[in-house]
Amino acid sequence: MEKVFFIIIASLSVAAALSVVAQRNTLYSAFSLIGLFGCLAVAYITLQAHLIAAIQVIVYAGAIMVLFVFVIMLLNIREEELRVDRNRLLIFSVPLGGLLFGLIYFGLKNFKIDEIKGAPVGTSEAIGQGLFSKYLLPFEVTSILILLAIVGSVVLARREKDGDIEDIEDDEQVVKVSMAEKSKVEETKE
Amino acid sequence: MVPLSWYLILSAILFTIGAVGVFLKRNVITIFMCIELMLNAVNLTLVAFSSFYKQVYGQLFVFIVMTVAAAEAGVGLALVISVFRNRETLDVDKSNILKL
Amino acid sequence: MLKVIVFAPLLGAAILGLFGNKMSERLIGLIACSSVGVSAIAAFVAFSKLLGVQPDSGGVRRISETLFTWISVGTFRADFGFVLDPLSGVMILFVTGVGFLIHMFATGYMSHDPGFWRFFAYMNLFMFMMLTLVLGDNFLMMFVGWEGVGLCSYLLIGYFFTLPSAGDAAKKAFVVNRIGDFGIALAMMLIFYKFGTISFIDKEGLVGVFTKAATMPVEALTFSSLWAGGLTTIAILLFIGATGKSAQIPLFVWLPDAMAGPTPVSALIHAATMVTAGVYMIVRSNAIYAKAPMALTIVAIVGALTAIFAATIGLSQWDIKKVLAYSTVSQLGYMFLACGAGAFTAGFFHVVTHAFFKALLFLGSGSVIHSMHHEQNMAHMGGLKKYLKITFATMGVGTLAISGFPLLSGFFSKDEILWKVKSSPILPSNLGLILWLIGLVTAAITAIYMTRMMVITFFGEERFRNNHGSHDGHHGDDHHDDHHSHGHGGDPHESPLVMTVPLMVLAVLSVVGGFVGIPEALAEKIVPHSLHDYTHSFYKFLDPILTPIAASPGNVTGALAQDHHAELMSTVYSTIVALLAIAIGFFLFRDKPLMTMPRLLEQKYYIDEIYDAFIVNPLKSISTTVLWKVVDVGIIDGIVNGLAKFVGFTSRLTREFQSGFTRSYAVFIFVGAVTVLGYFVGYLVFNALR
Amino acid sequence: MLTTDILIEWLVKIGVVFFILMTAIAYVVLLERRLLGFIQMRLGPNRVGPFGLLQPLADGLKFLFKEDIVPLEADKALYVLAPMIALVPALMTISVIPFGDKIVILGREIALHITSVNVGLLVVFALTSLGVYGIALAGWSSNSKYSLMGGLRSSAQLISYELALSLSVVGVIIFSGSLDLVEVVKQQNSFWLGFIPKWNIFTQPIGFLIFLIAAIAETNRVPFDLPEAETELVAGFHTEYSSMKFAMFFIAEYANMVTASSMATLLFLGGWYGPFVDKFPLLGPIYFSLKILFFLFLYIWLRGTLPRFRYDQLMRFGWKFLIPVALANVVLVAGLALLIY
Repeated sequence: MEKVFFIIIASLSVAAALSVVAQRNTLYSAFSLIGLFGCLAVAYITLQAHLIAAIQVIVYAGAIMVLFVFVIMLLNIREEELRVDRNRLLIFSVPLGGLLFGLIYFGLKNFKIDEIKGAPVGTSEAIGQGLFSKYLLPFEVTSILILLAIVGSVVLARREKDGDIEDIEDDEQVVKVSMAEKSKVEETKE
Repeated sequence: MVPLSWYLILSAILFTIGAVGVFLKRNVITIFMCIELMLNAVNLTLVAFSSFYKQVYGQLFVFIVMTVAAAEAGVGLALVISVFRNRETLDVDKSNILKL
Repeated sequence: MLKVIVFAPLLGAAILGLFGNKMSERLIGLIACSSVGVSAIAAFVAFSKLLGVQPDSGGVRRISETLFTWISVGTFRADFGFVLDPLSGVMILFVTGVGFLIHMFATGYMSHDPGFWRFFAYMNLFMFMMLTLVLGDNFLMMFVGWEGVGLCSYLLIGYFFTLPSAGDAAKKAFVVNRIGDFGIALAMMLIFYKFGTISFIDKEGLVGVFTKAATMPVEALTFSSLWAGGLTTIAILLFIGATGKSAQIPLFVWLPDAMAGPTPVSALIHAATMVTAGVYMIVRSNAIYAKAPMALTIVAIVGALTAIFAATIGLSQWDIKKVLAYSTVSQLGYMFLACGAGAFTAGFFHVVTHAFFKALLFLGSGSVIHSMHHEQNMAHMGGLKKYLKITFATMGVGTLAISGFPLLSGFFSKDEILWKVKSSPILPSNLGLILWLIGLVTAAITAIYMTRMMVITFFGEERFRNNHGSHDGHHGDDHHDDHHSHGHGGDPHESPLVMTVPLMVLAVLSVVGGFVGIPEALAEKIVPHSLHDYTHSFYKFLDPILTPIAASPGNVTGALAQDHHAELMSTVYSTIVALLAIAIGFFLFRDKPLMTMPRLLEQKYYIDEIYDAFIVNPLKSISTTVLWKVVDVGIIDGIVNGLAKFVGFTSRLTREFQSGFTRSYAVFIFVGAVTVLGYFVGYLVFNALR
Repeated sequence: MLTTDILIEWLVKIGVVFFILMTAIAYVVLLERRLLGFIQMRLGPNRVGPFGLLQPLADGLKFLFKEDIVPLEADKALYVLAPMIALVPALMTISVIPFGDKIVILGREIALHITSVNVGLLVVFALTSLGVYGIALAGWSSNSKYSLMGGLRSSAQLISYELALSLSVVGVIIFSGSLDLVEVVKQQNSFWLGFIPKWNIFTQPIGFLIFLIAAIAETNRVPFDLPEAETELVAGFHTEYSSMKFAMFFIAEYANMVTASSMATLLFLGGWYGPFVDKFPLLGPIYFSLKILFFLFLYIWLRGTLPRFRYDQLMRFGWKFLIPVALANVVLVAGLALLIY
């Protein structure tokens, strides 16, 4: 029963992953990826990691991918142009991928551990305990990382109007300007 | 009970697909997404090990990986926007001036 | 306390080196002299403290200070530490004392020189290095000082760097010293290999070299022990270092040339302190030498040969400083002779007395040169006693002292050396007697050439009057910008007080300096009984640091050691010889001051020419034809150019990888990851198969 | 183990809840129209059935029979998918919401929620955060300027206000010490001084207000209904939609309102607790419904009275006011919790 369920989830994930790569439309890729994240969340639930599953959906599906979709829509990327790829290196990439998979497979296929008795560990209490005691420093460091990312993206994404520097915190204006630009792009397309 | 190795192999498949995707795709956003895919494959491994070993640390690591992924997405997409503004394209092969 | 002694001159050197060019001469002189003065006072205080220290189990008084552990690698440990024991105590006393007097003298001598501050910065640095050498508590510290004084010597010989001769002399000194230093470095490695430590003294966690050496068996008196890698080898390597620094055969050639430096430098470095470092080191290492009779024999022979060799050259020199330089070489030979005979204390006693009278003589000659407007050729002097009364008197005392005039300091030290050589228990069979004879002859020659120098300079007609116009070609190396030109043609004048006071102090020391070490046999005859406890105090003070030396088997002279009658006879011989030689010298050269000397001697046995022909020129031609044209151009440049070409080639290849295509970079990363993974999986598979 | 009994129980529960929810949504629409009518001094729909009670039925029929238009330039697949993506998460959230304590029916003890998850709160957030895709996709796939604008605004707005929403809940989590909604409610069971219920609204009113505001923004309701601002964007993301597809968005929006209201109830107003619930557990769902009704009324009331924000005002309010206040609230509540425990 569980194995059947797993196989369903796994095939869905693989299909979604293939779709991410195979789709020519970026937005379709993005939605395939969201689907994949959903499948993984389910997989996490089968692994008793409820908190991680919820966070997976909230952070990945709910926040990161929304950002992706937002940018795709903002830049109005309709379709990837089809063009013969002349980069010689890419010939190797698929065999290399196969090789990588082969290696991982051979490395892991016989990986077995003795079953360890004990309660499931994915509770929010356990994770909270871990994050705020033993791994407090990494946790705090990630908060600094996030802060840096915020500052960095604001600096990168904002546009200076003819040399005079606009208020950094007005990032909604950036969005507005970008949208105006996007409609301009659309007009030129038409 | 699903054996651990099944999770690991699922993770391997996903990782490989992500990696190959990075090479095959020309669109920078798709490449980004492929990277996210690889990260998720790794996360799956971590969670699987964590839950089979009954050790919470793998999941803590996943937590941190997610934070990093979020930060990366934020900065990366900001970069994408500014590159797009300057070059009007997302094709990474056209942004190839970084060379001798 | 010891820190102050060592670092006061360094502070002075730092101040002068960094800010000296902005200071007035008066201030520079004040800083330079006071830094050495502080050091000297500290040395006296430390010395008196040392006298109050309770002797340890070996009877040695010792104060040690460890600042920090300098190097600690594996079992190797070198501390940055100082040790004050009777040996280094006596040494710092006269180093700082004489050093202070010479600094004082130099402020007068060097006045109006454009490089005044530089000179004193070097001098102070030298004092620092010399004190590090003396006080260092391990071989590495001593080596630091050893190299440091070499550096300062180089800087000061080449002080008049605009003169090619000064630069050449400096380089010569440096290169020749390197040969010796190589020996020291090897010796240090061998010591560490042999003893597992390089520390002089025992301290917490360390057992000193000498403590260990004292427990080792005496090595055989055969040539094969020289390269057996034992104590004899160490001793010989150390002695090679000493021949370099202390100008012994075959490495003495640099010292006469070193007179190109200013005269105070010659007095301080090349007479009183640095050149005696070799003797100091051998005395310091006496525990090693005590077990290596073969090395001692060689030291004695080399010392004796150097002594007579240099003395004969000294007979024929016309440059007043060269005479003194060869005299120094000769006297150093004496000291090594004493050490080689196992009479380390006697040798060291001669170091002390020699420091007094040789510094005095050099400063006196400096005073003469100063008043003669930097004329060094004695042929252009004469009759100066009328003008330079103080200089004449003090130099006269110095001359008598070095010649062994009875009851002056040189008499006591030299007499002790001669007797100890004759009665040495370790020199093989009749070697002691032969060396004693050589020493006696040397003493005679010494008295002759010193008297000659005095007579030519101070007596007879006043040759400087008629020759003055034409002597430019003979101008000494000690050639300032001619700021003294206003004095040309006038009568020589006595030097200022700042220069004569050190002369007088040193003269007094030269007279009384010997009384601390009157030989036992002599003391019984001439010293009142109530003072007997003090007569031999120098030896009583120093002897505890010596390791007892076993007499060589079958040594006939060993029996003489306790024979006071024989000792007195020896004293009588040397007194007679000295007085006779002084008389010969005086009367011979008073009549014919410009007497031509044998050409062989005047040309210094053609030693420099021989070196040129056999060592320098072959080296040059090898350097030109093989090292330069083949090794450097062909191999080294070929490798370098080839490397460059190779790098260029591979760069052209690898440049292809940097295509600018992001995805190809990703592929490379991926290839790397796959490789690493492949390695691990391969490892797993390999293990599984096995 | 999964037995037939439990399966049947689940199916029954799902069916009942789904039915009630759909009905409730239909009548909330009616309620809104009638109330708006009263607020605007008019009658509202009152012709179909008594007091217009059959109006929802008529509306449903109308939606069903209308022509289903797909714009020519639209991205067909996504255009069809978008309303479903909007609707499904909206309906799914109800599955983890408890609306009463355990009751005994036909000798079986039945918990009044479809399923219990120990991270229920997070599940609700996760599912609501997925709702944005429906709107964004709809905007994009229509291939229309207005729709795209609506979709973009919607995603930006939802991301922005989700932060404040999550932060406002942190206080509640601190107090209850659990992410399980049942636990959260049970923690509010007792009384202070015997008569003041221990609802979170009393301990953290600021958190409640923030939650309310953010929840309104999350559901794209007035005054935060920028994505469908009729006056400037025609109808925002669903400009091009018609018939059942439009109905789906409609239902999704109201389902979201219901969810938000129930969350507010659960988190701040003591869920199903009220007088005599201990003795008559069936009272629980009734109290729960009443409290939800209060919030729904509030929604409609606001719609009838408040003007719409401008877009930049919306963003500024969210980032510069709401989030800092929510952060301060977290600190405050944490301090309070330290004092109390």
